[in-house]
Amino acid sequence: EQGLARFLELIESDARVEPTDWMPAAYRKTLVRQISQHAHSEIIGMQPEGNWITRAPSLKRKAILMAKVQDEAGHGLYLYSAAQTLGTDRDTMFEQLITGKAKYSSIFNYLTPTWADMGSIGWLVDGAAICNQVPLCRASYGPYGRAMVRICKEESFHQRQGFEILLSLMNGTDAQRQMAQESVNRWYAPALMMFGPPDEDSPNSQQSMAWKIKRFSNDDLRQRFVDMLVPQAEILGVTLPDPDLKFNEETGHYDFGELDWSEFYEVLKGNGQANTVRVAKRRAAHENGAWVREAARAYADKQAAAAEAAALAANEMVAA
Amino acid sequence: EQGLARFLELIESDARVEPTDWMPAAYRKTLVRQISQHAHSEIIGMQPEGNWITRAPSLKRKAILMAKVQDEAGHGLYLYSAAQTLGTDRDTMFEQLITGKAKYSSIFNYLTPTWADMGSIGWLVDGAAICNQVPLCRASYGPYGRAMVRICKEESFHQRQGFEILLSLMNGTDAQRQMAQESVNRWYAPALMMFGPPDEDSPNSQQSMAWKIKRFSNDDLRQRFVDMLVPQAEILGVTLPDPDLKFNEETGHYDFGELDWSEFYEVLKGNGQANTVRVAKRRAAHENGAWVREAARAYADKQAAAAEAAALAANEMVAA
Amino acid sequence: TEAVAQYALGLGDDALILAHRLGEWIANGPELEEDIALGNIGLDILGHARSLLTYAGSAWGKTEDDLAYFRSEPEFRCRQLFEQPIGDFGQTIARQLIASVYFDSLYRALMHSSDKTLAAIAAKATKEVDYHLDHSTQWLLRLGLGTDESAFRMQRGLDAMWPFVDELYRAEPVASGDFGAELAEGLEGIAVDPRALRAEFDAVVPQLVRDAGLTVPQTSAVRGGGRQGIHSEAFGPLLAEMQVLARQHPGASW
Amino acid sequence: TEAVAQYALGLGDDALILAHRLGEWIANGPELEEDIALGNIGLDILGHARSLLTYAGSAWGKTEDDLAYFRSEPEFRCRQLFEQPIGDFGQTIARQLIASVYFDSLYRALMHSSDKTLAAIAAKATKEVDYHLDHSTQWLLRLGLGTDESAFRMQRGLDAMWPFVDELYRAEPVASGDFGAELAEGLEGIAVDPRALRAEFDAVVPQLVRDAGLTVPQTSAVRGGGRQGIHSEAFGPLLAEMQVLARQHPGASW
Repeated sequence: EQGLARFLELIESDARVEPTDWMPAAYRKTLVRQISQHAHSEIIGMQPEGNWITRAPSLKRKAILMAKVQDEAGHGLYLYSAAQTLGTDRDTMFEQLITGKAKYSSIFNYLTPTWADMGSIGWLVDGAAICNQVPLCRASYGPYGRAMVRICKEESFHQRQGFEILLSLMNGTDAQRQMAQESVNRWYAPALMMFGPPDEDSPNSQQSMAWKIKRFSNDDLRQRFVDMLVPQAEILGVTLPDPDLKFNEETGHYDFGELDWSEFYEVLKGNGQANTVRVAKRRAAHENGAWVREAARAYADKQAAAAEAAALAANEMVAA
Repeated sequence: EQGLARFLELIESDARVEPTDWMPAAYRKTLVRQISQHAHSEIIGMQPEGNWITRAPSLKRKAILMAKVQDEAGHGLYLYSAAQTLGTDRDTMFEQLITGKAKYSSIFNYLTPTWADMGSIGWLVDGAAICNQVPLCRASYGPYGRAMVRICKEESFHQRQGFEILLSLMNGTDAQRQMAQESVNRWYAPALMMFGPPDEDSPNSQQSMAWKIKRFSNDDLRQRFVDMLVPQAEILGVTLPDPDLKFNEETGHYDFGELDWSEFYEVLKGNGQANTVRVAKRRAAHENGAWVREAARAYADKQAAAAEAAALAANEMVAA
Repeated sequence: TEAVAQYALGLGDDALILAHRLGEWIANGPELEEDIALGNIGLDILGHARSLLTYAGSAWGKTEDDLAYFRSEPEFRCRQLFEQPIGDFGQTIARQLIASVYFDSLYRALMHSSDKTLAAIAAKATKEVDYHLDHSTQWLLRLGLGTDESAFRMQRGLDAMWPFVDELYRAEPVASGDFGAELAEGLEGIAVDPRALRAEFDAVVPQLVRDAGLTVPQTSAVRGGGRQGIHSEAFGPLLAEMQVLARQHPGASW
Repeated sequence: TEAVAQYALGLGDDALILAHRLGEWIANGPELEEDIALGNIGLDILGHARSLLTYAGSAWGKTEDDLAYFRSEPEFRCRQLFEQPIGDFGQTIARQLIASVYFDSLYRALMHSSDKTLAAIAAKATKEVDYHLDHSTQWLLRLGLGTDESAFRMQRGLDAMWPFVDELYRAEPVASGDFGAELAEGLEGIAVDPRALRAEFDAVVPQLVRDAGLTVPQTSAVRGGGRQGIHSEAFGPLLAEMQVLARQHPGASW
């Protein structure tokens, strides 16, 4: 009971809960689920962009793309570390990912058939991620909040790069402009769905908000995102594919059309463009690398054994 | 002694020596070496052409090229069969190939950087092979001679296809003509060297000719090849890269320039463009396929055991 | 007609891309006999592709090569199963099994097409596909019942290819590009509705898989959309390699 | 000068193609840490490529992208080691070890070039290559001394890459295209003669290989000729993929 009082006090006062603090089992469980899903999303998110590294159309873009995909692997690592402070180890979480038991963001189950998708992912997907994540920097759980600070810094960099890719295309040839518009058409709605179902269909959100893991509702975040997007789309010269999108003088926000939530649930159920393929690819990489990890372990064991033997021998010499 | 007399009589009378006939150990050894080298050459020869199957510039050419490479695998199989009749089994020969102990034709240690090389290999390499092989159809060892009959039929088909590839290129754009000429420049001399070193440097040839395994000397075959080539080059409109090449009214043959035999011996020693790579690639295919072969063996064993058990059970039922 | 040409184009692209993948096995097989077998199967299927693309192109004044080498990724109509990488031998056999069952029922039905050309192409293909089906069935059993490793790999191959089965048996979105639509007008009696073939797959393949001591995969299907020009990630690099030489020499003959 | 530009082009192509191969590991590594490590190494080397190609191109009014995307196969100058497929992790480590030792001695020598630009590029690269060398040395030991399987694979990797070592240490055939020639006129004090670096390789690598419990390969060298535009068979498909998008949009900016 003392623990619970202390926990509620921390939450109340907007202070951080740390790994050594007592916390409710449900709080811990919610966090582990959310952080590991976020980590998995970073790992799986490497694939749709990794798809274009060998075909990037300029060396500068190739370097930026490689660096970005690297960053995602790094984010995955920080987040696994944050989750580990809650008592679930990385191997367990990774196993859940590659056996298809764990969820990750559905957005990465879309394909990237064109180069312009590298722009749309940066601008729309990373953009939505930032709207989601900036409030998470103040998440009540310390290690998570701190990981998010670092991640958000890099994500906003990625969003700018995505914007630049689209801008270059929109300033380019007709074929490039078409490529950009077609890609934005495909990514716009899925990006809006990244904030999750409408508030009335999102029962878990309430508790997360009470615990100050989540700070804003799905619909609030979505609105914030659309408001950010519209002026940027104007700069780019791309059309956002929503005929109902228009500024509402009264609310000061952009109204937008109904989203096709049946699509969202289809992808969530596993019937997206690439669900099975994404997981299978990471699993194949993991399986193909098993001998490497075993070798590293065996070598480390041998080194440790040799060091111990050397220490023993040294002791004996001293004793003799 | 009876065996030797019979053997010499067969050779003398241009009859065939068959597997069950007595034959000198050296005859057997020479044949195994020659036939297995020929088989290996077919197998390794799949690679320089296999290199272009995925990039063949028309579907017709792609089909022809796939069929050709298939034929080469088939030739390898006939020839291994012929060698097996002499008491050396295929696994042993194949093992010698993939461990780099056995030789194969040096010509396949050259690279195929352009599509035109598919033409040059057909026209020049298969052309030289035919000149070499047509006399082998009358080789004194029956299974070898008969294998060669079938092979020669297909090789002459391949040569014509190579000629057609070059002809299309020479009738094409400037870039295509250049590609063809550049390729012929690279393959001409190596093709001439396929007949082996000049007669005075080829001590083993004498014995092979006495045994009627070989029917013509290296230099005779090379001359025959050049005589065949010159008029075909004229039809193609390609220049054969030898300034000394000219018709000799007296001999009725084409004279040609000295070949760079140091190049020949370099490649033979293993220092060609692709020696190590060719063998390594076949070895890798073999190693990667080990599990498949093991599965096939295990399955066949299980099937045989099951059949035996069924037969036993049937017998018992009859007995009961 | 346009609808027939579009229909032939889709079938032709399926065959073209599968044949390309099979060509990647050449000189890489686990034994010489398989270099030959996979090559032969690839050649047969390339033959189907050529007939179908030539027929499709005849409606537009285009050759088989115009269609194979000078279309861009979204203009291709192949279903995604055929684009998947060859993987190991187990994965190749898994795809080949699925593809052969599909082609077998497809071409047997298409033999009765009122379109004479399609019927003739199908009649010829049927005989060849018979052998392909036998080849992959034999290997399914050998690998499934062979060793522990081969069973593991064969299962992994099936798991990898299974998500692409559903797309094969969806309605042909002919011409209109309408996904899941009924057979377009003008194709009654000409085209085969793949939905009608699904029962045969379900009757045959799961039982084969069980006979081989393996498990019928339970993975969900990918969305597909190959007939609408939506392709999987392995397809771009495949196309780059396949078309590179032809595109460097536009208008050339070979 | 032309000679300096040709020299920079050769070095730049080596780095460009190796970086491309390393990029193929992304999202395929045996663990996340290696996805990151191989990616970082690839990024460093891509950085070297960009500096060198930009410098080479400045002599001809060309950008790094003109050089990377709009040359054909025989116009590339990379040595063949860098073109080889990534293979498994053992093969990648084998190449990376050989490459890092080579780059390490090359860039340390090139720091003293009288050409200020080359010296500056080399000075920056040296620090990065230090880390690359450490990475591959550590893995050589881990794999060589780890398990039976890892020792087998590491040895196979070394066997596969060893034939390409010799070419690295042959004279640069600058400008003239003369194979095995002396350093071309105009490059004394500017370029590094790779032949002078061979002793270091021989002093370092065979010992490392033995320390890892492995055998120094005895295979003969391939003839090479990358600097003359002669490339190995893996290079054509690599180039097709690398250039496909850029070539579809000639003149476009990205």
